[in-house]
Amino acid sequence: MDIAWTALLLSLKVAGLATLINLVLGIGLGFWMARRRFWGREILDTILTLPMVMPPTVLGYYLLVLLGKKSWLGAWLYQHFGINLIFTWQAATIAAAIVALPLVIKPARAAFEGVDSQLEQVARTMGLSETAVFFRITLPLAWRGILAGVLLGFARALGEFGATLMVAGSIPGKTQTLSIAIYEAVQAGDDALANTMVLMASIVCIVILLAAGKLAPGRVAHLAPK
Amino acid sequence: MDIAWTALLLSLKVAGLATLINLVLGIGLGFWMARRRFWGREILDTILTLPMVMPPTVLGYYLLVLLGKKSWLGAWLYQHFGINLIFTWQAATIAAAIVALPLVIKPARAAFEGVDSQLEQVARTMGLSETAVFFRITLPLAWRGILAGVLLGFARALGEFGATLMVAGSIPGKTQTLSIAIYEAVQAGDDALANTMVLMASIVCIVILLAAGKLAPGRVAHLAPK
Amino acid sequence: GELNVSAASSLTNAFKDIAQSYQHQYPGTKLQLNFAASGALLQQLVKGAPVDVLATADQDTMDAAEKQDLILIKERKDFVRNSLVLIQPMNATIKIARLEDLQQGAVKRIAIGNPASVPVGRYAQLALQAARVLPSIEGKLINTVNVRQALDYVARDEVEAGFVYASDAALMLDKVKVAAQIKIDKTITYPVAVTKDSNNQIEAKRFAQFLASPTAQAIFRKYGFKPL
Amino acid sequence: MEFDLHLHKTLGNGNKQFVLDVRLQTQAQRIVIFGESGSGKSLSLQAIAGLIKPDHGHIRIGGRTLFDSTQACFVKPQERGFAYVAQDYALFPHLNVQQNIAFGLNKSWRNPSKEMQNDEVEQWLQRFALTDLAQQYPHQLSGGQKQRTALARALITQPKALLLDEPFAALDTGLKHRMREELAQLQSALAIPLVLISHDEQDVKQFGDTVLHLHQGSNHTP
Amino acid sequence: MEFDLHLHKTLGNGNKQFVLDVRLQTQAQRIVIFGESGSGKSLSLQAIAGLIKPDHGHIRIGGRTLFDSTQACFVKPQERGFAYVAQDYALFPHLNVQQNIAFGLNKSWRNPSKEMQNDEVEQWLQRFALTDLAQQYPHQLSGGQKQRTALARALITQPKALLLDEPFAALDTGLKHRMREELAQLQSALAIPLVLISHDEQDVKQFGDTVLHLHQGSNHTP
Ligand SMILES: Nc1ncnc2c1ncn2[C@@H]1O[C@H](COP(=O)(O)OP(=O)(O)OP(=O)(O)O)[C@@H](O)[C@H]1O
Ligand SMILES: Nc1ncnc2c1ncn2[C@@H]1O[C@H](COP(=O)(O)OP(=O)(O)OP(=O)(O)O)[C@@H](O)[C@H]1O
Ligand code: MOO
Ligand SMILES: [Mg+2]
Ligand SMILES: [Mg+2]
Repeated sequence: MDIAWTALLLSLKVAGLATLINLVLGIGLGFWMARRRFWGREILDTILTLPMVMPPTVLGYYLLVLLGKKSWLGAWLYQHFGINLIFTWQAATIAAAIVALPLVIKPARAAFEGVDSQLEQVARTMGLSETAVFFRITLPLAWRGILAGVLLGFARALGEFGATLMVAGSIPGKTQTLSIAIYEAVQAGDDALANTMVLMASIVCIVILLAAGKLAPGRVAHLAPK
Repeated sequence: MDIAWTALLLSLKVAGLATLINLVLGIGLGFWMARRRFWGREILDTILTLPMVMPPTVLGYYLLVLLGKKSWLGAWLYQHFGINLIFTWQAATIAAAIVALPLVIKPARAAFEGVDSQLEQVARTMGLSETAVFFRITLPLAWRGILAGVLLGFARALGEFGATLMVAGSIPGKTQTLSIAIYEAVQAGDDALANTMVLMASIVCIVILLAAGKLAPGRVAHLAPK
Repeated sequence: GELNVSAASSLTNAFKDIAQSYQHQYPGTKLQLNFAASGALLQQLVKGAPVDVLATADQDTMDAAEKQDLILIKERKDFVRNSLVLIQPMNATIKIARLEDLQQGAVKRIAIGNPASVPVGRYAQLALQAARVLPSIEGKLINTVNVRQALDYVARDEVEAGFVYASDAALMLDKVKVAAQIKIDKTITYPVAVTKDSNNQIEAKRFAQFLASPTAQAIFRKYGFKPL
Repeated sequence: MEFDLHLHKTLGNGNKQFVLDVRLQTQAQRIVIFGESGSGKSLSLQAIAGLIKPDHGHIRIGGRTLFDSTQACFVKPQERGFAYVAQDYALFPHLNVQQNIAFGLNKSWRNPSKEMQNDEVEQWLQRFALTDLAQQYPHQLSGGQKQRTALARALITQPKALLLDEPFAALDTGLKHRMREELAQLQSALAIPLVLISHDEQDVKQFGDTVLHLHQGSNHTP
Repeated sequence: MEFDLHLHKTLGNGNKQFVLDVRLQTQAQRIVIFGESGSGKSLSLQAIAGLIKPDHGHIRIGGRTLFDSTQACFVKPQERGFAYVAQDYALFPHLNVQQNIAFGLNKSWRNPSKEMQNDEVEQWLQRFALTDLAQQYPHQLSGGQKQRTALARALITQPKALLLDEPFAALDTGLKHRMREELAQLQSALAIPLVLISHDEQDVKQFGDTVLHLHQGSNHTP
């Protein structure tokens, strides 16, 4: 069971950090695609969805190609900073973030597009900078839709194992996330351990999602039956 | 390359059908959770997210437990209808649908919650039944958000392989989807074939997503800079 | 110091035990075990993963590593043997004793690792070819991506028979029974090697040698492997 | 009795509450609700339309009981058959002007098509000077154009009663006059009950057979 | 010259176009824009506020050039410092009344807090009879209450000019009168330009030092 706890903590660290990254990237890219009209916008949107279409293991393989010491990026990192990402929890985080990113961008974009631009305009007439308008009007009004995506992304990051296994390996206490531990338990025929860990993951996920759900405002009532 | 084409067609059939199922289920459940207040609603919402948290392989393992000949469901299906789902493309469809369902429900719920209830009220005063109100007001106004989720779900279904592999096996021409074929090519070290198939999957996905994106109305302009 | 050991998934249980004994004997060393399919391990190594010791489930993968100049050829050696078995669900009534028995009509599905990527599937294919039954049962074969998936199908009664290693069958003796030991021309041996890039080659060698020690071999036997 | 109303409803929570308590019995077919801002005019109209359900009381119009708390009777808005125009118009943003106007003509599961042709709709477009705008969407309309669209959308349905929340507030004097005439004609042709909310003396004069004067949620001193 | 305007803008696509073409030069500080529904009043005001950019022409107010197509000059709405009240109020739905009113007081990245205390806000709440409603959200307000909130939100910012789109349309006669006085006082105290859209003769009388009379997008025969 010690394995399970260690793996759970690692999973939370990895998924949490990946979600944080995706929160920033997803909101940024989602907003950008909602507001800027540029050539190839829809194509870019679609390409950003592609990580979903690939089997995670295959994605992991490409990541390995990208981050490994034999790639120019990996080589550069290694030469200048002595960093080798393969077999580190940082690599697991990158994998989880990439896999979950589409889940955050698409709903975020849809949410931003749903914000009434007149409200932003009025805020502008009051002398607010674009950044202030974003944080005081756009983001709060789009928040419900964004949060839905972020929570999905968190769940996905927590469950990710195909790509993670490839780039981070499965080193107990170092890169063995809960998902990988569950997978290995199933592979090793240890159903009891696997079930326990699945239950653990589920409970943790439920608790976190429920808590995070409280961050969304309720439905605006308008004329809802009183 | 024949393998690839057969696998692609199968993948499209499986992912398409799974998406159709999820469209109905996702819209239904999303609407229900957006509009009915009942005890445990948030908990149910969270539980419906759980398929995302489990490694797909593990989910497939549970599905096998559920659908296999040894389970009561599997046994019942077999005795009464002579149906054995395991190793069929129908099983692959079920797996893909379950894996992608959370991606459809959550954004759909958020979208339904964003619809101004006053508009529905006004439609009711004009004598429209609840169903008519749903199809003429609620659904069109929520459509953008729903579509975002459905497209994500389609991509996920297309990319699914962990759970599918477990319940449907990898029988060329019968249950070997493109994702599984890609995975096997990578495993077998046949990078050229794998890359070709990844490219194929990506192009098909891009084309389908772009086409489907046209189904979404543009942003309502309001006072957008003219 | 730290030692990164990449080992094939089928070695998972045995290597975890062995690692403990090893660290008990050499307290100065911290072993980091990384398990995955042999093919995945190779890919990681090729792309520059910091691996000191590589242990695969088949010779082909190790050959590929050797060809790409990733390992010290001198330090490559086999350390344990496995055998191929044909298994049936525990309570199966169909009688299967030889490969030819797979041709009977009652046998509808046979689980086998995908020969393209799974070593155990390649061995099984060789055996079927040698017995000249392959063409007549080809339609019954269910390809799996690893040996565990084949084992699982048999354990769940979804297939009538399956090919696995003796060490895998030993994990589930309450759900599967061994119908036949399958003899093949090749011996199924597991090779281990020290990598070229290892910056801890002395300890890596010591661990590779430890696998041949009586302590390690006893553990392997416990998990259904055979001595060389 | 044409109108027999007793509406009681408490709104809001904790620190700030609003109590609506309206009683009215009249033979008149045309009522104007009058009163200062926030006195409960719109809420009363929504209650009559069936959009909010009073805590207790009753609503009887033209002899038909639409709500009665003692009999646990509540007729749903879809069955009341009333034309309701909201103070903020509530146009359907995904439908253009003529689709909005034609909305209530069919009760099926499908919206009228963008390029629909319908004589009745044409007539209303003309009557309310909207013909040129038939293809425009709500966000492309001026305030007064929105209001006229909302009015046409409600009136076209051949309703059993007209419930209009300040329907002329956004119109210029000329239009206001013209629309008022249109409404008066329609009402007398159909001979149906009319409830109109207005701040305009002219409306009170023209339609106020009975004036319901609200003050802080009530038309009587409790 | 207090106002020197030349606004030209074509809206809409293909089949139906609306052409706005307004010219005005006046020394007066207070203008009322008057005209039938759909004549381009709101569009003109939005152009002055900087929310839409004319295709060509210029906007000069109080000697300051805000837009000039010949010089490619366009001052952004945030830099104009004008108070703008939209015809449909455009209240922020996620903020309560006092947060809405306090909105423009700070330009930081954070909204005022729900339970904020601010003397200036208190004053405006009182002046516009909104004190009791300070904690309510826009969807819990009556039409007139929304309008007053929008007005207070705009006026509190100590603007360089007032741009008001039918700011009294939803108010009853009493309130209308009171608010009109408040506005007149404020305007003369600050001595800033005022542009008011109204259909009300009374407004024209009180604020119409110059009346800009629009007809089909224009105030002159081309
Ligand atoms: N959901 C709600 N919660 C609390 N109070 C509410 C709610 N909805 C309306 N009110 C209050 O009820 C009162 C009456 O509102 P109503 O809309 O009926 O006013 P009105 O008479 O139509 O005014 P106006 O002429 O300004 O439109 C207002 O004071 C308003 O603040
Ligand atoms: N985005 C748009 N596309 C096309 N036409 C538009 C658009 N926005 C406004 N219009 C048209 O421009 C004209 C002027 O609109 P504006 O809102 O300025 O009218 P207004 O004078 O304020 O009328 P009201 O008194 O009814 O508010 C209207 O005919 C309207 O249909
Ligand atoms: O131990 Mo393996 O490489 O999964 O056959
Ligand atoms: Mg009202
Ligand atoms: Mg206007």
